Amino acid sequence: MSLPLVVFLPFLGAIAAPLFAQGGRTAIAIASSVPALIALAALFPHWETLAGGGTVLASYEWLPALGLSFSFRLDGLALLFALLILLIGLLIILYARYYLKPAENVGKFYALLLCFKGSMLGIVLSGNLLLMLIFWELTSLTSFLLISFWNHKQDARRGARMALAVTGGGGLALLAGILLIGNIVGSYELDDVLAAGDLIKSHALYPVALTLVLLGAFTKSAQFPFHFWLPHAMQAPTPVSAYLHSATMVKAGVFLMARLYPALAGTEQWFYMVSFTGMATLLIGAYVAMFKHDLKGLLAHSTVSHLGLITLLFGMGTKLAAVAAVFHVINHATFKASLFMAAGIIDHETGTRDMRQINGLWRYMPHTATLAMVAASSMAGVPLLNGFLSKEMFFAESLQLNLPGGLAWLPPLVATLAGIFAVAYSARFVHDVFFNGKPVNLPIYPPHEPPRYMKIPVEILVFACIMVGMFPAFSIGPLLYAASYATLGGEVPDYHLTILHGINLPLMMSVAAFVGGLLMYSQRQKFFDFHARFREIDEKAVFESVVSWLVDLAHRFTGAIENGSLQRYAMLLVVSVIAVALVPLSTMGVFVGENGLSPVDWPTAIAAGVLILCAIATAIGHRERFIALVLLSVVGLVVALAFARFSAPDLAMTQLSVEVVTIVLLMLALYYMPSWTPHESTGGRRLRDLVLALVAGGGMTLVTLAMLTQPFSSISQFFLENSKPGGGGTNVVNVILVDFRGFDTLGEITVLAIAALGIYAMLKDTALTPPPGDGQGHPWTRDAHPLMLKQIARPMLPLALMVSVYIFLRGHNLPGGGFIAGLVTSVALIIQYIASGMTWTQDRIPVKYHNVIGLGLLFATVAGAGSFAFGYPFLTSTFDYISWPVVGKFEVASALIFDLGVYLTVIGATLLALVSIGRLSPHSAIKSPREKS
Amino acid sequence: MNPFAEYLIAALLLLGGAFSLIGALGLARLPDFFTRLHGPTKATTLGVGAIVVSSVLYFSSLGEGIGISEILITVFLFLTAPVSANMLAKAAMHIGVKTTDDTRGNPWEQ
Amino acid sequence: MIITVALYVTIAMVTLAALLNVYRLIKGPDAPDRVLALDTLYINAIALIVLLGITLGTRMYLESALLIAVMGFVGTVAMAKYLKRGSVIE
Amino acid sequence: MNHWLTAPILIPLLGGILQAFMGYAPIQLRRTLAITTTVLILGASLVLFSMALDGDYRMYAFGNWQPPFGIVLVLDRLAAFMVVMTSVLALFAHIFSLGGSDEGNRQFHTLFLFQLMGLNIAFLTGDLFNLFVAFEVLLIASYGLLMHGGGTIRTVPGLHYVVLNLIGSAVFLISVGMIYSVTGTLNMADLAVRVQQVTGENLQLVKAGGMMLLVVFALKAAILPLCFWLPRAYAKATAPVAALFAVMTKVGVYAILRVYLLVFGDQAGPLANLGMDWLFPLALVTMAMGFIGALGADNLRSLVAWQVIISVGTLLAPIALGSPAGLSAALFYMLSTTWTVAGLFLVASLVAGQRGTAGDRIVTAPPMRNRTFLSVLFMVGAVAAAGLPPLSGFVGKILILQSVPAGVEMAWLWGVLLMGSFLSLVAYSRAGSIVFWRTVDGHLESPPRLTGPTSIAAGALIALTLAIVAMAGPINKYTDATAAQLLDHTRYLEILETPVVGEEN
Amino acid sequence: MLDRLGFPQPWLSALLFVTWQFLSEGVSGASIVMGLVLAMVIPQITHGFWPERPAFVKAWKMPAYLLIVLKDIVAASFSVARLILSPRPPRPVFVCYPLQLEHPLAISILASTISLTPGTVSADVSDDQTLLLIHALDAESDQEIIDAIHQRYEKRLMEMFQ
Amino acid sequence: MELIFALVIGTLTATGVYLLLRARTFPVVVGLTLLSYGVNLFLFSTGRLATGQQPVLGSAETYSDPLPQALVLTAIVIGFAMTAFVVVLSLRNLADNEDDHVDGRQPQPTEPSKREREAGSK
Ligand code: NA
Ligand code: NA
Repeated sequence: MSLPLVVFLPFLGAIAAPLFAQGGRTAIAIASSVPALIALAALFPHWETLAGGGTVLASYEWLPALGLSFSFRLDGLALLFALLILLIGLLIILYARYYLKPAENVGKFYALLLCFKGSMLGIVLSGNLLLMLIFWELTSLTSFLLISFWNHKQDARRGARMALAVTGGGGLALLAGILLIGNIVGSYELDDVLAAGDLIKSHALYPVALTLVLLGAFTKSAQFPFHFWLPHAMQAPTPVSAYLHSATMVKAGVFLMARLYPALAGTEQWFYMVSFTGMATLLIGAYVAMFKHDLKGLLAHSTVSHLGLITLLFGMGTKLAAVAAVFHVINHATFKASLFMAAGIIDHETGTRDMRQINGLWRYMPHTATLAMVAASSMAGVPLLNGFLSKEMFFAESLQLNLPGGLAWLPPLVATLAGIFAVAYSARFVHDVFFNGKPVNLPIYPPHEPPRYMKIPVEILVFACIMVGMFPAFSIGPLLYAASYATLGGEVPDYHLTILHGINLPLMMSVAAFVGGLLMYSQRQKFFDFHARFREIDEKAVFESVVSWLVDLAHRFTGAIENGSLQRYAMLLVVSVIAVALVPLSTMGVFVGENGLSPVDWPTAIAAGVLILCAIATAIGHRERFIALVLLSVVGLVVALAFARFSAPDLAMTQLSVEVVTIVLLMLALYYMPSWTPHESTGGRRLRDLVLALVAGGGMTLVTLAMLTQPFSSISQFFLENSKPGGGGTNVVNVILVDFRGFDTLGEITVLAIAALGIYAMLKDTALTPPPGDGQGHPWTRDAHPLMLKQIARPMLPLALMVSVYIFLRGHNLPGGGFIAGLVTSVALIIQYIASGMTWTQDRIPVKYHNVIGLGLLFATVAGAGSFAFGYPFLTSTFDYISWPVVGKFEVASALIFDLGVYLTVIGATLLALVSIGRLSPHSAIKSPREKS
Repeated sequence: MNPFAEYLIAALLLLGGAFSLIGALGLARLPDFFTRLHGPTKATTLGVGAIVVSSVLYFSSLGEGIGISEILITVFLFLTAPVSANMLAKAAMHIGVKTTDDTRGNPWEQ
Repeated sequence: MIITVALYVTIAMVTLAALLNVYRLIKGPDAPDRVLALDTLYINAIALIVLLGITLGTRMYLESALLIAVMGFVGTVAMAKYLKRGSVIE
Repeated sequence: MNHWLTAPILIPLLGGILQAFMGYAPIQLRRTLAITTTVLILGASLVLFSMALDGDYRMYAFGNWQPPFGIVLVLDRLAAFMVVMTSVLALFAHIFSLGGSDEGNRQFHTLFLFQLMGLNIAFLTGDLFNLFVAFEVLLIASYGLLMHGGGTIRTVPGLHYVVLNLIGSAVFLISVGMIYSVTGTLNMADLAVRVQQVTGENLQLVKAGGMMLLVVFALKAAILPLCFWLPRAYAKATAPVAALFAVMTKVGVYAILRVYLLVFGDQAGPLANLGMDWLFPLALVTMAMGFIGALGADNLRSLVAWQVIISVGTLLAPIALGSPAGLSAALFYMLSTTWTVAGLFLVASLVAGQRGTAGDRIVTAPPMRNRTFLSVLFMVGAVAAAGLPPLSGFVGKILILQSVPAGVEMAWLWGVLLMGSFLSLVAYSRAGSIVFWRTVDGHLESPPRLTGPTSIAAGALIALTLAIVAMAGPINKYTDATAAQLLDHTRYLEILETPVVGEEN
Repeated sequence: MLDRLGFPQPWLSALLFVTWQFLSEGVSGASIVMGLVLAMVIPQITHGFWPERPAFVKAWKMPAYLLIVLKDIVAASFSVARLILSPRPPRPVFVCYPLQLEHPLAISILASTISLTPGTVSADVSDDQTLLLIHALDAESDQEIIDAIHQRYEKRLMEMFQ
Repeated sequence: MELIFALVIGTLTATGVYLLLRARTFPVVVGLTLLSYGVNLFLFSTGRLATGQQPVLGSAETYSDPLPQALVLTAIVIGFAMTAFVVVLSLRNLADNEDDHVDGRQPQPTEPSKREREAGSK
């Protein structure tokens, strides 16, 4: 229980901390310390187990399918890192209390800091690789927010994004690597993975997995060539730099190498990839650090260099080197965190971090200066300080490295060179800041010592540097042992934590480094001049321009493809359909099936010819829009005739009535549209479209031919047999519509209703200016309502209504039905609108079409739901034959009520749609009465 | 079937077909829009009337009861054909469709 | 028998009539000519449907013809009104 | 017969009818009734969900006609999953609309409810032609919703959306016709049986029909090269509409799952796994296009719209591979991405509302009034959408990555998905930092406030990603079971033998 | 009285009743009941569409008029057919016919009649409803047409509508 | 006969597709209509061609397949609704963009309208 507690308490704290923001910085700092204190207390009891190389486990199921569990695992290595995170974290909290200004969003800062802390603890305490990855990416995210804490600064935003891109991207690689490892091992549990080192290393995918994991580690730990993000992350407030970029987050990559050391290390690939990366990073970081005028920039590059050192140590692959690496992790964390804090104090007190301005601070803040000088000495590797010890171990290990090809001299040389640079930049940090004349143009002058408590964290860390440096075995021995044991996954080689191992080669290297470093610093101007000959690359600007370039490229690429051309999208759709259909169709041998062709019936053939002629004429003459519509009407008419010719009276009637309404609709619309379509597409484009059209048409011809000539049997026999006994009607099509497949019809009238309501809504606020006359220059006539039309339309109404009743009532048994009847009624009313106008007609129709639609749908639904009462499913119909005197025997069918719903919906929808368009007319007096919403 | 009815039906059918054809001929070959308007309004309408009547007779003589509902077709046609003609004539006058040179009098414009 | 012959001849005549109407419809020259041709085609369609019914000996298709008679002219009226007035419903 | 199956269809139908009647009632009353309807739909969905848990198929025969003759609804785990996912999303989108985006025209709630009806029919129906009708219902409602809100910016994308879908509908009908012309049936279970018996030239007809149907579903799902209608249409839609639309592409995915696993599944002989070899590479290309589009987006809503396309590709890749683990992973991911993307649409619109003329464009603007709240929502949503830990998108992504067996497909899928994730990371961090952080001095005159409904809805949808993570275990168990059920098509066929009322012995 | 019984337009009701009997398959109890219902309901619904009651004074004269028209239609068709088939070009003419009828419905009936009968089509009615523009396919003189129309149709209609 | 019917469907598809690919809303609408005629005829013919076999019980000796007819009826109605909608949508497009061009002109700058801003933020 205590392990998850350690990880999750900071997150709880992050939620709670901002609540204390009202109480001021002190309150919130205290509140923020609580999780760490509890965590420390919770870890303490495990020390006995860990010191002996044991591990503590706590596991809870989460997502077994994924192999993801809430698995926590504490061993020496985890403990070491947890302590670093918790203890330095506490110091940072204290430090930040004074660093931040009261006006800043302190609550957010502490919340983020705690989130980060929790994530970091999560990484080190995870017993499951996937869980670790989750925390890993969380540190990327929280550090993104912390770096950009001052997000009004452009540099902060850019630095943050760069850090996120690099570390988050590396995290994705790590994810892939971990998944591969999980694939190989069959588990993500750390225990299993660590035990399966041989399996992993002998697997074919090991190089891939290793590369991916190392990509994750290298990006996080700012290894060359991914190191560039770290210096720019220094835009963060100093407590963040001190915490994340010296002690914790950047160590996550190193931690990962240590953690997976037993599983991945010990192969040639590991050796070459890790050690050479480390070597390059070590040198480059150290070299650049020398030339940074920014105090934090210097520290950042030095951090890069030290991370390279640790990486190099892990890469060497010897057990002693690994121990040295772990040791240096501790040492670097202590001296670098204190240096960052010192830098923050200086920044805080002088208002700048530029070493060309900051000079001679010894006079103003001797206390701080002393602390910083001790820490810097440790960084330089001065004896009696902790940095010296691990550096000596490093030098010693570098001598052990037997590179093939006579390159054995390379590691010691690199180590010494890096040592020289380290001494030089440490010297610069001390001399250039605290001595070297007088301050130049400090924004805050005179600087003085910071608040007392701001120095305490630095003091504690510096004290640790000294303690470890002077009494290593006593102060850090047990912890280092436990951590090393855990790292190596077994016995730790003999090593001796003493101040001095006697006069040996490593010591000589140290001496050389000191002499060389001091010499270099004294001759710094020459080096600066030399360095100044190279143009300095601003990685942030490069990153930013790369991103902009990428974004721009993506934008242009997208814009070129997704260019807003309906025709292109339609073309793609047509091409897709043709492509997928052609593949199977092209394998068909013959397109005339077993049944063969039936003899030609000449009148039908001529009608077909008329249709084909008019369709083609429509396509050719589509620019003359009115003519196109006339031709289109002929096509529609012939289609209706075809339905009649081939045994579908209901369809013929439906097609005819729809045709009429469609013509009116198109005429209504054409009024507002240009009467002529201009020439726009190029000849090539027309040719392309023609080819597509011909292929599509040819394909459909062949498909139809193949289909029509194949024998066929369908489920329809059932409908023919059950229409009368089961559905109570002899018009099978109608019975299918209102009964067998009544649910389709319900959907269909819903579509109609929605379309009408949508049209109404869409046109409500639309204003269209119609042309003043037709395309040929004739102004419109004033005669809106011709006398004859008006007079003849009126007697048409009752007659047409009667016809519609007739067609409605017979529908169940003979061709007809609600839909057609509805259209007849609609057309009868439309004639009135055309003949006598909106106002006149609307006055005489006392209903709202919305309500007619609603009523229609309601009738259909209620008719369908009536069967619920009898325990039958929705739309179960019932019918009976009733005998009344005089009237005689007649049929009553519930399906008729359903059909009535269809009838009403059709009327409401058709009229609502047409009237909505009619209302657009500037002559229309009806301007949507109560329409102001 | 009664031979008289048979002849009558056949005659009506042929009459109807002939009128439809003549109406169409008129539409095809008369010189201007207004003269062409006469074909469909009269000949074609009557042609359909004749065919419909023959249909009535045919189904009645088959003993399927008196199917007079077809008569409604003719009624509606007679009701609507003049309106169509009127509307089209008005449209043609509005547009200023050319009349044949032989035409006396002028279409007016309101 | 005589009816069958008459029927075929009639169908041929009406079909020919329809073809002539299509000729006028495509030829024009003016919009009212085309609409007139379309209107006439509709009336031919009534004839054809009735003739189909007689040929097949069924009355199932008569209502299709009736529908054209009731509604067919609406298209003509709408087109004619568009030609001279622009707005069909106002 | 269990009438509950009709509830997710009839409730919105009746609610929609009521709204159609109430066009002129006070808005408060209309809102109350509309939201009540949506809550009832959610309730009904949960009932269906609880019924589906036992892994049985439930059949509902409309008109009490024995399948394959009448239209049936079929409830299984997948259908229940889709219905619940949609209802939850709909509820929050609907709540959001109460913040004022339902004004503007009186048909909003009607269309919204009808859209839900169409969606639920699509998820529940067991009939191929009825699926067409369902598509039309939900499409026509979506057309209306897309045009909701006035202004001219939606017209052109709306027109594209409508026309392409109309072509799609035509192709749908042709495909159904081709399949019917050989098999003579429309019921999906019956089709599955009859497709196995197709031989000779007919085989090619069915194959062509099946492939064309796949194109239709691909159009709905927005797979490359049929995805270009989506970004602008979604980006321009009113917020709650765009949010609801997050589920529209999933209908295409659902249809592919349903039809191609059942009718053209492993058992379909020469027609087995029809089209799946096309689907996998297309899914990858779609994903890649989505990542590129997202990177190049110049406003937040476009970014999210491209995220929709990314999700579609991500979903279809494992579906095309067809392993049980892949299907399960896809379903898990679908749940996560649908809700997240919907939430992001809402957030983007709230952001747009507070930045004056800059809207949601990724440019500098004066600071927002509710910057912290909105930026947190955006960040959480972005993390979930980009598939970063610890949110649900990450879990879904890992499930998908894990589901692919080692091989060429794995290399491709991993490569595209992980590289793409990197691009989305860059895209989201860039967009977020510019929109939320890069501000200029100045204030909007009378900066608009957030309202309760909008904040709650956006917050809740985004928060759902956390809920999914917390419930990842049970959800994954459910999707595993769903995948298993989907692949066991013989059980589905038993609905053909289920007796109708009055014929149970 | 019929008005109070629910037949505001008795002639229309009668027409509808008869028409229904035509539509029904034979006259039966059911068709009579239904016909009565429709004859009552439909005029009620369409009532509002006649703002001015048609001044049908002598409606019983209508059938006779219709018979005449029918006869003329047949004759007209033959004469038009002859004209169409003859090689001689027609002599079309536009004639302004001075209307004596005043009722719009009566004018419309007249115009329809003219369109359906020998060689004439009603092209337009003047705004003030005093002139009817007639296009004749083939005519010697204007007055001939005017007189014929007046004698044969307009006088009869005037009787019915005065 | 089958070949002629197939040619009709092919022609309708070809002309429909050609017009769909034009750059204005009007031909697109006409193209959709032609295409839907073709589709309806195709769907109808899946029950095969029959003469005088209308599926009205008692009116013939054998009956053609009624199911495709019912499906086509549904398709016609839905097609009508869709046509109406797309016609009105092109009117809206005309109102908003002043012409009916739909082929890839960049849309107007996306200045949100006042109402949208309010709707988005309420
Ligand atoms: Na149509
Ligand atoms: Na125009």
